[in-house]
Amino acid sequence: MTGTLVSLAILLPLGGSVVLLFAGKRLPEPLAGVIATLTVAGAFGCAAVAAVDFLTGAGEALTVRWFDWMPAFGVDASLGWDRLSALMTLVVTGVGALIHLYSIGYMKGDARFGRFFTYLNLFIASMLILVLADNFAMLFVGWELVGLCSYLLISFWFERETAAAAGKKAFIVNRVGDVGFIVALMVVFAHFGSFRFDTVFESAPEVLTTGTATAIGLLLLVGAAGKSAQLPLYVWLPDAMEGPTPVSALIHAATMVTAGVYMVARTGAIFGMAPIAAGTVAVVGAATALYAATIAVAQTDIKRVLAYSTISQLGYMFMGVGAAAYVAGVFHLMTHSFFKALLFLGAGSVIHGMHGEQDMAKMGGLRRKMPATFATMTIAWLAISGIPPLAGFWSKDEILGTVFERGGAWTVLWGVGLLTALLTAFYMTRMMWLTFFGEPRWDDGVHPHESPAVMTIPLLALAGLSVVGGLVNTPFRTTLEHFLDPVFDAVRLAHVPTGSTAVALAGASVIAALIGIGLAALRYRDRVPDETGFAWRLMGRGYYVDDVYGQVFARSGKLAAAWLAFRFDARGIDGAVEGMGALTRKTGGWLRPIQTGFVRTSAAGVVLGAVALLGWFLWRGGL
Amino acid sequence: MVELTLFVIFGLAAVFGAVSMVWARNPVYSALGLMLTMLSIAVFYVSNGGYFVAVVQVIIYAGAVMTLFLFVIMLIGVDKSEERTERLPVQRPLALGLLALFAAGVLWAGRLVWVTGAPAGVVPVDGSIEAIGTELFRKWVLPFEVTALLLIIAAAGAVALALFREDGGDE
Amino acid sequence: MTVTPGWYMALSAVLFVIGLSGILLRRNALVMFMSVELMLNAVNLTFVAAGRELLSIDGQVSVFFVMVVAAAEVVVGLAIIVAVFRRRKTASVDELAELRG
Amino acid sequence: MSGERAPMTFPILSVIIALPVAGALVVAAIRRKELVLPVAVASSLVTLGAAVWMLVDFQVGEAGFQFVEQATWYQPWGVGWHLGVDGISLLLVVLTAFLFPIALAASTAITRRVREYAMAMLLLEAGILGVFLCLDLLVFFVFWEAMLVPMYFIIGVWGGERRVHAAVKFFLFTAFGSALMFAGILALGFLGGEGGPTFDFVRLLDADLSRTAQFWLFGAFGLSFAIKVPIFPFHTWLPDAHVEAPTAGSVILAGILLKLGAYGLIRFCLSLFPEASVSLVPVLAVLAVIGIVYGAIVAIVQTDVKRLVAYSSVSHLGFVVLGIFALTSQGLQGGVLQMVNHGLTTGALFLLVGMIYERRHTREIGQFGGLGAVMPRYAGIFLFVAFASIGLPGLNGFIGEFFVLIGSYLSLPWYAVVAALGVVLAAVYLLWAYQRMFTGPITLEENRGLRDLGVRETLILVPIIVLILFLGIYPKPALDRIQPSVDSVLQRIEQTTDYRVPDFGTGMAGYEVVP
Repeated sequence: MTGTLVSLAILLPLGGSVVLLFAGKRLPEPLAGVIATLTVAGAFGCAAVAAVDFLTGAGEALTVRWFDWMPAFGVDASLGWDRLSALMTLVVTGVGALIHLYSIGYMKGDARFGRFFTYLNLFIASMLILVLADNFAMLFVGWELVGLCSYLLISFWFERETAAAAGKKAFIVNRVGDVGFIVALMVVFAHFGSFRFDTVFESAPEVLTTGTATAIGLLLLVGAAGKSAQLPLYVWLPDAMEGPTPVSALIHAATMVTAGVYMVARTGAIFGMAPIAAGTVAVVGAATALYAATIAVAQTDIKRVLAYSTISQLGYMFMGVGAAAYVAGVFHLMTHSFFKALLFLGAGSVIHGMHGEQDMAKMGGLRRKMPATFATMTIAWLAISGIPPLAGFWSKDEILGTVFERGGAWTVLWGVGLLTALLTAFYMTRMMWLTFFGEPRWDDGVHPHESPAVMTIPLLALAGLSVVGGLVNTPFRTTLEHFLDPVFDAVRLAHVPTGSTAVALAGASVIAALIGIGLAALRYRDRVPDETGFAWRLMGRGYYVDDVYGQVFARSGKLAAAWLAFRFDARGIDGAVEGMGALTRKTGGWLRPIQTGFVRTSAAGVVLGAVALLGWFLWRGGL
Repeated sequence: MVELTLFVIFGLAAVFGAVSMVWARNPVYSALGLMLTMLSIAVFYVSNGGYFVAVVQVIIYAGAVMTLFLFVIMLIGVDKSEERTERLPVQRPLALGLLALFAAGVLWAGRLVWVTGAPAGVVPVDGSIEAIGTELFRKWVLPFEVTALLLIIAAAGAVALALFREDGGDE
Repeated sequence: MTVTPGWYMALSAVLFVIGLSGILLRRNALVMFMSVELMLNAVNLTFVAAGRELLSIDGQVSVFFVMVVAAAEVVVGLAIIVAVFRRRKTASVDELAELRG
Repeated sequence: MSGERAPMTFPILSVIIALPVAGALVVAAIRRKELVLPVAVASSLVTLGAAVWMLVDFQVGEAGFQFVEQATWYQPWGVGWHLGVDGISLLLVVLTAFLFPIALAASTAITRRVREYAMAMLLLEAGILGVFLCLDLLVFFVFWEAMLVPMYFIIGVWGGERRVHAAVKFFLFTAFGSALMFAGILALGFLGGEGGPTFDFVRLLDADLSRTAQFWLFGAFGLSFAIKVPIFPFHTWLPDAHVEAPTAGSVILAGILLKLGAYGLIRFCLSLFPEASVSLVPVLAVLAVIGIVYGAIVAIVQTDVKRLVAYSSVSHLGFVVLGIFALTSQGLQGGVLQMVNHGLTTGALFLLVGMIYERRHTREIGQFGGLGAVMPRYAGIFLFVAFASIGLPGLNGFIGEFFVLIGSYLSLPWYAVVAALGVVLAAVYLLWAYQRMFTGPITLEENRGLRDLGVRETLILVPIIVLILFLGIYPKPALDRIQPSVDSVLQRIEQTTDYRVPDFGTGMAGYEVVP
């Protein structure tokens, strides 16, 4: 029974996208959106029912085999339903359903309304394939398909040149990460002869040496960094804000970008054997968190603030799973998808209200005009800053606590995490202040209004989740810990701090949050300070890293390709070939004058032949 | 002893005829020179035992072929002295060079043993008509028939050339 | 000092070379043609001398065949020369240079 | 390898080759000009029917040749009419029979001398089918050359502006190669046969050739196939031939003709000269990987869409060659399957380019811009096929690439890793081209009024799209038919050389030579 439910969870959105693909144009405006939302809600329902027996502690993992896909690799299209995938499925379909509902309002009046929901449904289906895969090959299928959907959705308004370019950039940078993933698959198959998770993880200790395990781990990290926008492959996420805001909420905040975290958590057995690889994951996570937080501080576009904030929060999760605190990582993944989705949808409703205006410099004083959005975003703001009892506090604190508990060098990472927490609080408060408080700085002719109910309901729902979400796994009642035990018990190396250290650590992170909020409140309380200094511009442009990438890879890459194509290939190899043709013609030309046409020249030729023949006979006859 | 004198006299005649043929300004003189050479060669045939061949030489070669030549010379007009301009600058030296080479080659070959062979006082070969006839129809019958065919073709060719002038012929 | 076939061959070699020079140096088609005939005669002489040397009649039979071929050649050659002459009013070989490369 | 089935009573293979020829004759006889194309399409459809009938009747588990027909013509030389099909050639024959009706149906733009065009295409089809099905080397060579002539005319007569140049170049390149191959065939025939010479492939398999002989013969055959595939240094004829060929010509040229080279490599080089193949693996692997990366990089900056697709073919065929010379079961299966996949995706791409060419009479990417809004269905299908070509999972390209990459890792580890870069480059050049053509505002006025795909055009593309999806989601039937024959080739190599196919799961990187 659960098997069919799990399959249904994928087939519903997949079916929805196929139906909408063909019937999308003909359906009246809201109907397409409603169908899409219903399919995802249905998927959520199925997943919930299927997950019930996990809650009662009885259920155990099962695999659903659809059909035999690649016989030579022993890979079949099959799904694995265990507690971790159940949790991820619930998060994906739950947040996904809310965002679908929100999109009906946000995308109202768009020319390709139906097409939008086709892609959105396809994305949910692909993400579920990724999350429910029970072997590396299926995981890779989901991995690439979500990349496809992100490409389609980022460049949804493809009439805009920048949107199309952003979509292509996202896909290609993801693809760069996927190269690492493919090479990891090669190594895995070479050593295990199979892609199935269970066989690989069980026989990992005997088959793998630490060297190979580290290699696989690092390669998987490359893939994860590509997908979850970590250093150095993060450049595509800020540009991905070109897509409609619900897309940013769903793909670039709640679900797709967390795929990297899920993958590292899922392959815990391999990372467990490769401390260096796990350490690298954590370091990359911490570095990205701090780096992105500094950039977020200086952004003027409301969506780019949230984009860099997402990169930063993902850094936290990477730090968590890197430190083998898998439960903490997954927990933060869940809570983050609640409040970050809320922030994005809130920003979307602000933009919707301001008729497309995204620059915070032209906002301010919106709290009176958009009370519901303001209220829900306040909850999210407090949650992400880590103010108890909201969700963000518990999950972030657990990560920092577990990292601190690992002791030794890990405490440095804890310090970085704490500093990032402060910065997070600062830039979030800055964003709230610039948008909702202070004097209105609207352009003339812009009079913001609250978004319609269909958009505010999801905001309220997500706000509720952001409040309640944290209680799932507090130090007092670690329900999530037990829920995920069967998945992680073999690989758990870190454990949540208890007693006095826990309280001290919690206190430290709350203080950091309060300092951050205070600083920002002081700075932006009455006037908008001018932020055009060199430091601000540097951070605002993301330390010009993206531009450097552009120069190094894009431009010089094209130059090299141009040289290779038009000089080396066209003139070099092709030249050689055409040259041979021309050579034969030229030599032909040299021989031509010999044919003078006079009979006597030919006669001389005959005599020459005779003389040569005579000479040869004499020579052969022995002089 | 007789053969030596014959050889000397007619050898010189042959060479003189040949040279005059090449050197003569007027084609008629060259024709006559050639005729002299042919006749002296006929004599050599006799001295070498080729009686039938000698007769044939005289009748056909000296007779028919040379008269044909003379006839054509008359037709074309005997007074056509060649213009002196030499179109092919490279031709003369090249020709001389080749001739020198060829002559050297032949002389070099002449040194080989089998050519100088034993002196044949008496003429062993009987070149009478019977001997040639029997030989012709025993060992050489196929080439004999083929040459018959050749002659017919040559005759047809000559007639064709004469008759099928392009219709725009200038007469 | 008896006359050996070698002498005859030497003589025919001389005649052959003279005929050769006739072809290369003269421009009149007829003279060139006659030179060819001369060279053929020289060869015939060699045949006969060789026949005598090797005591076989074949030498003379080949002479016979050479003559037949020469006759055919003369017939066609002269026909060509006459045809060319009627068209071009010249017997000089250099006029006919259309077959250029 | 000699597990042939009992000769079939009904000579299906000869019929498959004969049908297009019959079609050509019928086309020659028709008087009414407008009937020519429909009849041509009909006859190629009949051939497709025969091919599908054979496909259905093909025994899945069998490694050896099936439907074998044998009739000796000239006993002293062992020359005869010997046909057979196995896992390697089966799908290629069906692909050929599948693409021809589509290519012919897409040739409505041909107006000059349609009759000769249809005959050339049908004779080309017969030539290609002959090459795939023939097991007698001399007759194989006859078909190989016979196929060249119609292709030359198709490019030379109905091509673009510099068609004669391109046609001559194409002809000289291939003719040069096949001259070498002919020498090789003769040498092989006389060297290989016990007693008298023999050109029968199956009997030549048992010939024990000396190592040096194998090297020279590998060189002769290999060079000719390398030109055809094309492998890296010999590829410059491909872009010219593609750019100048008419749409249908390009579809067939890229869809099938390139596969003849790769098929030849497997059938003749690997099976007949195992020792030489094993020792030449590094050389060909390097050229293959260069082809993958080089072809892709050069494709990025092309301004002519057809030239871009041509270079992309060089890159994709590089994957095929890498798969072949990985000498692992997965690698070879990937190579064979990628041949079929590439035939479908690149065939579709050329059809699409042809359709836009019919509307705008230009292939310059710069001339297009913002077509997505004007021609949504066209843009959608183009994107779909582009992603299939990039190797997106769920579509056919992915299966081939996955098999080749994973399959070649154990025997050619570093080559496989570099080849994986090809995956990124493929995305770069195709998506950048898509962006320049379909997204952004409409820049040129002429683009504004373009009509979207008509019913006929869509109907042409639908079968390919369905196959792309089917092979991507459920490739098992195809793979089950390829695997036995591929494994038997590998067994043959293991028997005759010291090479041992590395078995996955032992982690022995690189192939070890067991004494």
